[in-house]
Amino acid sequence: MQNPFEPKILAFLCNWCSYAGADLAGVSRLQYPPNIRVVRVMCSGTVSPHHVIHAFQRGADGVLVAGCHIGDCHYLKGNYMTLKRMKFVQELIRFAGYNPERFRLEWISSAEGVKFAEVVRDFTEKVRSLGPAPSFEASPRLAMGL
Amino acid sequence: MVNATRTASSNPIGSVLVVGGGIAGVQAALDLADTGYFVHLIEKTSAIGGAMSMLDKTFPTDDCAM
Amino acid sequence: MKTKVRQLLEEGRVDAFLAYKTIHGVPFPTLFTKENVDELEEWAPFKARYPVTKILLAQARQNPGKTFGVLVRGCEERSLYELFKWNQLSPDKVVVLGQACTEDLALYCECKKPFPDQLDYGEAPAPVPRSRRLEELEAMPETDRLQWWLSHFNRCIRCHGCRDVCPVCFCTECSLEHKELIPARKLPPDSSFHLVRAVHMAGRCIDCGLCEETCPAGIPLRALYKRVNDLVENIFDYQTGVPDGKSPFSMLGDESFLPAGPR
Amino acid sequence: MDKCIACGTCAEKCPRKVTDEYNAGLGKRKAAYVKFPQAVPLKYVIDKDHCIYFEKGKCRACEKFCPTQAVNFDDQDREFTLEVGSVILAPGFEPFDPGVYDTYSYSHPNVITSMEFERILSSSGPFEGHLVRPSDHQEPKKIAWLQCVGSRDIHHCDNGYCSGVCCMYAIKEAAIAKEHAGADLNTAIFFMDMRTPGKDFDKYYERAKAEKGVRFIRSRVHSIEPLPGTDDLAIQYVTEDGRITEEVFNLVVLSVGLQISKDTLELAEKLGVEIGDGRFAATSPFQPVQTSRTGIYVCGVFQSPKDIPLSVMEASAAAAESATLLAPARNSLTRKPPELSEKDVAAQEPRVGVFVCHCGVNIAGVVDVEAVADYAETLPGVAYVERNLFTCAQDTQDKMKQIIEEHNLNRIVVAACSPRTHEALFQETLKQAGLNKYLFEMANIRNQGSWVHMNEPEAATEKAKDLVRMAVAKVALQQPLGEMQLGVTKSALVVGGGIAGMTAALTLADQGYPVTLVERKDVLGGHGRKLYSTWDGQPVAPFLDELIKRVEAHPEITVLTKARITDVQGFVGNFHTVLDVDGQRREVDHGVAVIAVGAHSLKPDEYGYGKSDRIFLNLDLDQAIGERDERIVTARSAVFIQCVGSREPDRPYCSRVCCSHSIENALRLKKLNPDMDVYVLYRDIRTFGLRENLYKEARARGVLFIRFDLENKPVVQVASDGTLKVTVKDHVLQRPVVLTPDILTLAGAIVMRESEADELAKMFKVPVNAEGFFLEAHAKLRPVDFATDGVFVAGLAHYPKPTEECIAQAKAAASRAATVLAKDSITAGGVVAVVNKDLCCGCQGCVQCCPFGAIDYLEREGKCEVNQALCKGCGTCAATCPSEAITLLGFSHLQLYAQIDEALSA
Repeated sequence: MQNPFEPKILAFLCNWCSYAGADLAGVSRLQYPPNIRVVRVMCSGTVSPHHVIHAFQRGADGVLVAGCHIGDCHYLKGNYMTLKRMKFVQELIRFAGYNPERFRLEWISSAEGVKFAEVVRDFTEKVRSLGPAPSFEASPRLAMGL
Repeated sequence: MVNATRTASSNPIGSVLVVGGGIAGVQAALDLADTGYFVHLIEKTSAIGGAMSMLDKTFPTDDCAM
Repeated sequence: MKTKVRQLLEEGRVDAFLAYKTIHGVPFPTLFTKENVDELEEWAPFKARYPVTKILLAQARQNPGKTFGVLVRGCEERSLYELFKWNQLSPDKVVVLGQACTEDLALYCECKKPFPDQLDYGEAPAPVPRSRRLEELEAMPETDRLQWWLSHFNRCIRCHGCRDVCPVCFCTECSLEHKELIPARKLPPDSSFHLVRAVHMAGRCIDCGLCEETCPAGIPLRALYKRVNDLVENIFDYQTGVPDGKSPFSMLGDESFLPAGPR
Repeated sequence: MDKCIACGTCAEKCPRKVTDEYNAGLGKRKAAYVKFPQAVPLKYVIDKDHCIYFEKGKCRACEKFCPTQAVNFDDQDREFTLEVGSVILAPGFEPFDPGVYDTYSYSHPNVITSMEFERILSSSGPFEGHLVRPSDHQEPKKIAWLQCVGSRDIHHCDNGYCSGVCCMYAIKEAAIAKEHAGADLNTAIFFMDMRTPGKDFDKYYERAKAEKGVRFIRSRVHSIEPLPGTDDLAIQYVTEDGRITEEVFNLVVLSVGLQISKDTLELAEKLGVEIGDGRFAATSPFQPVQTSRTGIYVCGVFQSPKDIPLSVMEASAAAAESATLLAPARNSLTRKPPELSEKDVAAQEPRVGVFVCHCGVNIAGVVDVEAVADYAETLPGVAYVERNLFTCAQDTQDKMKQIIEEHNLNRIVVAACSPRTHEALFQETLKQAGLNKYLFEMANIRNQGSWVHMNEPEAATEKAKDLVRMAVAKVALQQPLGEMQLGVTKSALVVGGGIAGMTAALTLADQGYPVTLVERKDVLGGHGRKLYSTWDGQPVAPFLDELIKRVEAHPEITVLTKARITDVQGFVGNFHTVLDVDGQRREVDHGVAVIAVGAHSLKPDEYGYGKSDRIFLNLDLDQAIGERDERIVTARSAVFIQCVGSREPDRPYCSRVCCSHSIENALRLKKLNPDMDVYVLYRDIRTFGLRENLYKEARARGVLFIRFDLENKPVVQVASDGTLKVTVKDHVLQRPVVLTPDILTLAGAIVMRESEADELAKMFKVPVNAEGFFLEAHAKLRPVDFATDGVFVAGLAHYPKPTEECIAQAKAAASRAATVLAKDSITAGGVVAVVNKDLCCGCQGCVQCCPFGAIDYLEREGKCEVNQALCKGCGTCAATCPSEAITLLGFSHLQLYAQIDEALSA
């Protein structure tokens, strides 16, 4: 029997809010799917479109970026940049032919353990329903039209 | 008139007792510790944070109180 | 117009003027100074598509004190605005003369503004507000679009021509050559090559189309960057290639009142 | 307490449920508990009053299950004796208990206090942020807020004062409730006066009204009646035009006021601290944090009712008072950490040590720790793997240190809990072992592993392996990060010679720091020169004279009048400012700067201002009354018009001081001539805090108050013979009232002249808001700091405010500034951004993106540079730079790519 599809989800979490929210989900023993791999960044503003594109190129089925709510940024306005960049990169991957629902931007505070678990559950199920991400891998065969 | 009540001793004790671990007590303690005084911060409950830690959001920016 | 150039040079308002010279019937971008200004007479307009502002940038970097004149089309003028905004060129070191594009070229480029603000030469043709190419692409189902792009990206021979010709690619080092981001010695390169470049075009691309014309593999890059520009305009209400404003990606929040630039 | 690892097993096993006071009584906790998940210190405690063992002598379940033997039932209360130089009282408040209102049905489950409602809204609250009402856990469709419960009330309680915060929190709660429940939610706030007299407060109020559709009903509600057969509540009220109306609500929130608890009053008595009006600590506007007893200071609500930013300001002000008092003893009792040497491992190949933690059964109960450890041994660069029962235990730290030295490890990974709680502990161990503390990474296999995948041990183990692999890959690319020490010029520049500026200067100078005080005009004093008295009637002039005298005589203060700043260079600890002093160039080096440039009074262009010498501004009236001006002495009637230029569409803020000022002057006129007819035309009377006494007294003395709307502003006519006619629509009578006063006073707005503020803001790299007031770093928590380190704000330049708040803020600014000046050096570096200048093309995309103004463009080189003293390490610039020429140390692009690659490689 074939193994059911388990999506690989990469999450960039800001240290002050969303990573703390993820920790709180743990303290509260909230259960969520184990498909997510977390990269801790100091501010969601550290996440560049390069990182998101790179993650998809390397085979992520979904990418989550989570930061403090607008106005709550530990660095005052870092997440304004996140909002701008991520909104743009989502539209860009849509135009490139990627389902934009494979990307998600969320604001999760340090008190929102419940929200974190919900977001992970919901996003994992969403990505699972979309199936494996199409390969971004270039192949010369395609180029030659074979 | 100004500082009329201040009768500074020439060799005072370089420590301060801060009563209350709410937002005001914590700020006073931090400022003093950062300016070279030893601080005793006392709080009657088991954690600092006071009333502000019970708030959901704060006015007028809707910032998360936590 | 040739008279104007001559005047600028003779009055010393510019140290050199960048325009075209016809050699064996082919126009070449050339720097005219007082000495060779007569050769300008041999040039006929509208024939050439060169990254003149990129050449201007290189000249300006080599000769920091000098003032240059340049003859620009609409897109080239837009690239100047961007180079000013991105602090690569100083507006007081550049004197602009402008020419309008032909209607044919405007249609071919699907150009939203086929003439410069500084219009000294030619009649401004009608702008082409919508891109049919882009509309067709947008109408395509997502999965087909991915395959369509991959089939094009897969022809990439990684010559970097798109970047090298681009008048607004001014970085000292290009992250397309960072092997951690785009693995080296891989042909065709990862698709992320093109997407990362598209990210860099956001708030910069002035839709001159030289990238696509240069690409030996015929990758429809212009469509990609046209879309990127539309996105920036739709999401942030920012128009690339106008004299005012700043790319939304180089400003913090909307309510930031922090002072700009050098002090 | 040292042994507790906050795993929560004790709470899980504790059989006793107790009402949770943190959730305002709406939820349950155990008798073994932590106050809230983010508690500091993060330690569980046993509630002695509810513990079964303490009640019945047996149970001890927590002790049995505690994996670290941290439970100690023998702990006793102990008494400590502390010798201190001063005391700061910050005991806070207790929310008013609305049980005494016998008509408000507070015993009904759906009549709750605002504090309870805060917990309902909170995602960490009893309903996890789901907006439901207590009785049936259904989503309410209609919620009412009742203002002034336990405030402005001497009938049900003895709280005559305004609590000063309830209007704001009620609007906030209604707005947030709508966000939670959607636009369908019907919210109504029943109020007397809407008091939102703070920075950006009115804007929020207007937004709540116009955009969010919160209903504001001006009516004092008499009673709340449970509706039989339902869980709903009926509220009867009188509308503004006098009709009696009834509405049914699903939930009613009582906006309870703040009051001083019995415990606090007892404490004050023990300390010999005098209690004043409203049972708040007695203070004077000129010494707002000084209690009646020398060396004891007060801040926060115990001083008087107030909101968070002012509490924080007073806290810093109290710290400044203590610091001034104890200045000779500075640094005498503080402890310095010992200097540790560091091995140079920068050039070495990575030798990674991985410590995998069992955390008792917290991790090992789910994750196959052995398998993870075995796997770690196979990873490139890993030189040593250790398994620990409790990696954070003290003896393990000693062992870790030994292992690092023995095996010559130069990078460390701990796979355990969260770096947010434990990184600092392990970094300390690295330092002890001679390693740079940044050569460290954690894999969070507990909070984000075993605890959240308890039923999927295999997947949790696989995830743990991935997390370890990611951490190892990241740490292998980590270089030691240097922290450098930058010198501090131990002196201050204070800009502005008004009350705020002079107070800030004195507070710093009294602590021994040299101050340069810069004033634009030729005299000191600023706005204070025009003020007659404080709101409680204390004359300002003698205070101001004394203040000026002290400033001018102070050996540490250099006063520069007719001085203007022309250029500012440098950064925290190291500013260099160029001044134009009466035509002469002068340069000053300073470590910090306080901006206290004040504001201006608006010259109104309405209500006939300037057309008659009988139309005054409050400041002019102050002077006229003081001089027993003929116009005043002979006047038989007087009118005040409020909100002149304030709370208007193009100036959407309240000037905060005008209500009190007008009423103060109205009372003064009444004292001068008790028969004078005095009218105050107002929109909301905003006598916040103890100022409510003024309002009460004014009404008692027969001052008449007539309310008007922005849509129906009073009309002033100046006849050719100079007589004044004021027409205003009376809300109660519902018809126009015509007044013919002998004198008319306009309560004009306090405004910033934008060009002035802008220029200074640019030079100091600090922001201003839309109205030209300087914008502090954080509206609540950093009210005197700027995002740019080393620059502080005080007084009217921040926002209109009365004298005592200016003084408190000035002392606070001095306190914050002293935190810089007290240091011999500023530590810079660590996790900061650096520009690789070889790659930088000088496009300056990063400069504008930096929230802290930490990036400079170097004109000569054509490159950008990060000032490490200002950089806070957010990395926004690194993500902006298209060339990736900027690296956030510790989170470099290379490290992030490595983590991404490893996360997806399995």
